Amino acid sequence: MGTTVLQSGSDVLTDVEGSEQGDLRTEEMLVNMGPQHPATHGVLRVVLRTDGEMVLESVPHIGYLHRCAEKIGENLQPFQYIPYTDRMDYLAGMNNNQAFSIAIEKLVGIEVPLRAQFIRVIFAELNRIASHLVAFGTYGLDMGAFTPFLYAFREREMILDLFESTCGARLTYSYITIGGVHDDLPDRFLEVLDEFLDYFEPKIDEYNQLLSFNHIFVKRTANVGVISADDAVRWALTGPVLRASGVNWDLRKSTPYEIYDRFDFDIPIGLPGGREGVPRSVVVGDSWNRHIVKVWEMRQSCRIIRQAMAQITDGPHIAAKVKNVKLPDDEVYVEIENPRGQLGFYVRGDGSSIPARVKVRGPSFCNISVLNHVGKGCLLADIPAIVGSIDIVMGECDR
Amino acid sequence: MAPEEICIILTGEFGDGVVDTVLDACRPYAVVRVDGWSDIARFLRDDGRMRFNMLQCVTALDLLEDNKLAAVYDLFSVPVVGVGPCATLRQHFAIRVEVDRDAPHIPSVSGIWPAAEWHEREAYDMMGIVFDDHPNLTRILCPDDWEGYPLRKDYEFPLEYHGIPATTEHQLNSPRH
Amino acid sequence: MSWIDNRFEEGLIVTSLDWAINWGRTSSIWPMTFGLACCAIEMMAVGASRFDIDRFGAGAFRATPRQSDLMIVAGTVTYKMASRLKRLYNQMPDPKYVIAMGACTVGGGPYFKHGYHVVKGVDLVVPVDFYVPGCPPRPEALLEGLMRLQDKILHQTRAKDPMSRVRAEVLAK
Amino acid sequence: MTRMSVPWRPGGKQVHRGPAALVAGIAKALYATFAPLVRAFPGPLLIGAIVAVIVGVWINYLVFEFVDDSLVASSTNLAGETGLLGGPLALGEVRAGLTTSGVPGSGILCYVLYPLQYGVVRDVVSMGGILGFISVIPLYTIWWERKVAGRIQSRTGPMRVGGWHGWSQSMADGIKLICKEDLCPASADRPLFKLAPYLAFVPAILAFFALPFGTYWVFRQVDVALVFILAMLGIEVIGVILAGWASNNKWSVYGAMREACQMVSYEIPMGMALLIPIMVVGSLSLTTVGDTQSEGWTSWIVFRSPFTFAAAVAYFVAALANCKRAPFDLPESESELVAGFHTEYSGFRWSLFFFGEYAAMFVVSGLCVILFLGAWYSPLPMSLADRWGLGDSVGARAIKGLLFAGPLWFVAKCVFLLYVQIWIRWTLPRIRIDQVLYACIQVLLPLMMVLLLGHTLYELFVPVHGFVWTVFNLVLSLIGAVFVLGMIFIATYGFWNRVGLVGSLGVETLPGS
Repeated sequence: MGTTVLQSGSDVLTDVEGSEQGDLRTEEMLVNMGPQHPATHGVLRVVLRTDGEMVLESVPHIGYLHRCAEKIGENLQPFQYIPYTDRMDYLAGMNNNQAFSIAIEKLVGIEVPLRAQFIRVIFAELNRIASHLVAFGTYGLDMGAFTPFLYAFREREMILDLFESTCGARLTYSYITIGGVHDDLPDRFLEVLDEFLDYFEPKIDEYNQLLSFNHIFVKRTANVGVISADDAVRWALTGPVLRASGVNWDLRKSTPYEIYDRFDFDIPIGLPGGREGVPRSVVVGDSWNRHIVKVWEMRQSCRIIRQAMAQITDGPHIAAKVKNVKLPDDEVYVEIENPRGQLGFYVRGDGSSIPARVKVRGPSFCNISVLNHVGKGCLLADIPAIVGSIDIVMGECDR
Repeated sequence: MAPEEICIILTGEFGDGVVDTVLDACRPYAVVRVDGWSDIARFLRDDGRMRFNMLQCVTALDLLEDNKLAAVYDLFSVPVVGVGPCATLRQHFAIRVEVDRDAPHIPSVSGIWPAAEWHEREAYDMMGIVFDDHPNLTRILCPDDWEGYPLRKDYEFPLEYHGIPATTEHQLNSPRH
Repeated sequence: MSWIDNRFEEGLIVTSLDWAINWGRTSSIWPMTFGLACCAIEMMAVGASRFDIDRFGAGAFRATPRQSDLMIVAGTVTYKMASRLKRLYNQMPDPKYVIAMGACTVGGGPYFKHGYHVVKGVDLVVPVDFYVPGCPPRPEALLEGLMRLQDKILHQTRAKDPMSRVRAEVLAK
Repeated sequence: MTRMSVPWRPGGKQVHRGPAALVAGIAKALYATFAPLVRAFPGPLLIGAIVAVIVGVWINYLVFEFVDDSLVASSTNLAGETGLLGGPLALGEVRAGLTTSGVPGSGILCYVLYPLQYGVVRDVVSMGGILGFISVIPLYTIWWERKVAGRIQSRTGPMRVGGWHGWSQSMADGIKLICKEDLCPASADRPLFKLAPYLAFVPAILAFFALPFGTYWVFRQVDVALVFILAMLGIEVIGVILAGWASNNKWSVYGAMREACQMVSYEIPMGMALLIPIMVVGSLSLTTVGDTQSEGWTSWIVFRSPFTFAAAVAYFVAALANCKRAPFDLPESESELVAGFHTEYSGFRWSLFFFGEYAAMFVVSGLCVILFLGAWYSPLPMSLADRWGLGDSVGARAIKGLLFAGPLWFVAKCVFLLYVQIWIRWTLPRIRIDQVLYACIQVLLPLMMVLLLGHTLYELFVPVHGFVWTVFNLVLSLIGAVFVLGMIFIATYGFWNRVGLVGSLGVETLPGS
């Protein structure tokens, strides 16, 4: 940011080295991208060592949004902690609520009613769509196309309307709670949802035409920041980043939680170029694949929602009163498939109603750690392309 | 493979290296000795029956009553085409390493799972566990000049940081933790 | 202080000048893209199609503090970020305004008690013109904050040391 | 809405004495009269102002033509008293000249025309015109860009400022920017930092001095106008590089270096593209080039041969790159370089960069219009005017000026090209720097060489108005017409269906509403 370039705060910057190349002497430069920079999606700070436009090293620095979520988890009862999970991955609050609720339910042993599970699936998938829409739009923004961002937000507003009609909040829902969901669906909810899906599904193709298959966009993202499947697993990348590298791993399929085994859906994975309409310059694991996997996932989410709408049953929406529930002296580690990857909650009880330890495994935290490994030798303009395609949310990265 | 079998294999291979196995928990785990942890980690990753190729999470625990710190490693094996001969297992297991609170040193596994690098930095930042042979063991979330390890149970909240007050009168009057 | 402020004696010309300049400043408040956390998403929503802050002439989000008039601190300020925030504020040219958006920036919000790393209100770091509470505030609330800010700007004057008159009046009483 | 009460603004009346009371009274009366009018009818007033400008421009056009035509005629009638414009004609002689041309109202008109025979007066008048035009064009292009962007993005854009569709938005921005603090970073190179915006802004204005808006509508009739304008556009890059260097900011240096690479490489294909129409006409004078395209839209140079058609497209691409418009906006790309070369600039100095950029946009569009798109001539052929029997009377001139030729047509075409630039900007992603240079050096430059050679051979071997020539001409003209009509159709369709495009699902259909 601006003149914060050489300002290092508490972080130590190494000296700039010069290198002799024939007659022309070039100097390497340390450039500080962030923590306030339009391309860093919040407050990520990347220290770049550049040689002209070439990036030799890109070291991510995080922690500018460290909000002590784990400390708070050790001081509050689980049901009080639900609102804080919203604020971790603030683009996918429903999924975060769901992960924490499942962890506590598993620890305590609460059976969730079937209707609540259906509602959870519907809302988790809707939020996945909303989150991917933001990722889609902001990725266009990173690439210099402003308009897709606003289209994505326009559609997202419709999903937020649905959320609002159900739980009253636009962003931080605290709707999915321990033992079920907080309220039952409002009247006519499913009709409006159906209308929305009818409206939204054709839009996916439209946006692909506008952005994803745009020639310039493909040129900018294809073969940029390639992560091999081996690397992806070794760095514990999850979610669309892992799947774009060609690894068919989605917790909804591989170890189904809730009732995901009842639905029929595909897992989009990264494809090499030249096949199935994929542009020729694309390789598995590049930024374009990371982008398009999210787009296809929106379609699969629509499929899941439609099936859930068809199968939903009547019944109670919450199991029982869960306030002041005693947590056993035990520990649990639960992961679910968040829009950005696998969100894990480690909860350890000690017999009281307040957990002894809550640990959050944020997918963004692991995903962004690979940046330096990937970003070596790319151009300066590729750094936004890589960071944007990894699609981080600093809230859960720093927690 | 079931957790019981993993534990049997581990105790068979390492004997004393495995201190304890907890199988009746919500999520079974084995407690291993600190000095044997590197070998066990390499075995868990490379052995054909294990293939834990993905380190998902490193959780640092503060066991104040035992005067110990612990690190819990959550391991997954993810089927990847092309990594090793039979990377088709899908299993989940956890390893717990306990160290003395006064000299918390654990060998780093970032050479075995690169993903551990940041997790270990976070554990160092939050809980003060020192991971030996870590390439860059610095604070990751808090600023470099932060004092104390926030997630320890006996952590004292700072009263100010670089001139910015961290408390208000209201907060001073009400107990923390 | 901008070059034109605090220069003239109060009078007819200054009053007309005030009207024109205040109108200009009111109608073109360019915010800085300073999204920190959850509220940043709502700030983006304010810029997007449905709420469209551009209607008020405030839609030109500038990435550099040098060209912006308004810093919407949207999200939790942490100690690690506080020095950067102050620096960015100092880099903005006068006249500059700050809107504290969301509970965290108003006073620590949900992180007040156990947030060892959270600044308990952005007004401990930079001066704040308007507080928009909410967690996060709805876009309408931010628009309301913007309109309050416009009201405030409309009542500014270029006249020399406006407080001296008030002081004299207070002393007379 | 409750207004804040501010203590230091006294609620009581201000007392003025003596002359001040008179001035204050007049000002208050004027304000009381006009403020309600402006508030009540902002739209009609704006439209009225635009109409007034058009009428004024048109009258001005007539006046200039009369001075040239009538005075030249009268001065030769008067036995070559003195030269064309330097010659001091007496008032009576002007009146006599006007009367012989049969102008109504020559008694009053001669007082208007009399000073115009002096070169200085004419220069001052046209200088005022040009400066006014230059300040109005960026202001309204910016406002228009925000409105078009809003429409493309299914929102409204500025709505509040000034009342009707935020028409005074840019003026408010301008006032605010002028009153902002004039910041110069402590570590910047002060003199260069302050000089740079002017170096970027002034050349763009200078280019207007040689840019003809009509046959008589040019400040200085430069024989090498094209070269002059290209040179002026080339100077702009120095200002940008200085700005990047003097700011002492790494992002600024990146922006400046990118700008330098981009400008230096794209000037070559741009210049080569402009050589082709020059080759057709055989003159570097823009007025001459423009006047050869008077016979309707099929006579426009762009439709002359496949090579000129391709050259026009290539020129437009190169021009986009030359004035840093998306998708070539790398020097100021927001998502990579924060704000590029103007990262450290604020207030008025920054607005100079902006003015320069929009003025340059207009100049490159103007060059495109003059050299390819029929300059100031309408799609109707000028010979039609003769066939309709339009003479030289005032009414006939008026019809000619509106229907066949005139600065209004020139400005309209430029505005259309500006619209295309805006449209592209809000649709396409940005290109990477290596791709920008690749596109120039590996694609555009060889292409231009082929086009240049091809067009030379085409002119040599294909007989003008022969069969092949005519077929190509007609086909290309049709393509052009379909393209333009299609764009107009899309824009109109989007406008009429602007409500429908937002989507069917509204808040009112939600449960609980």
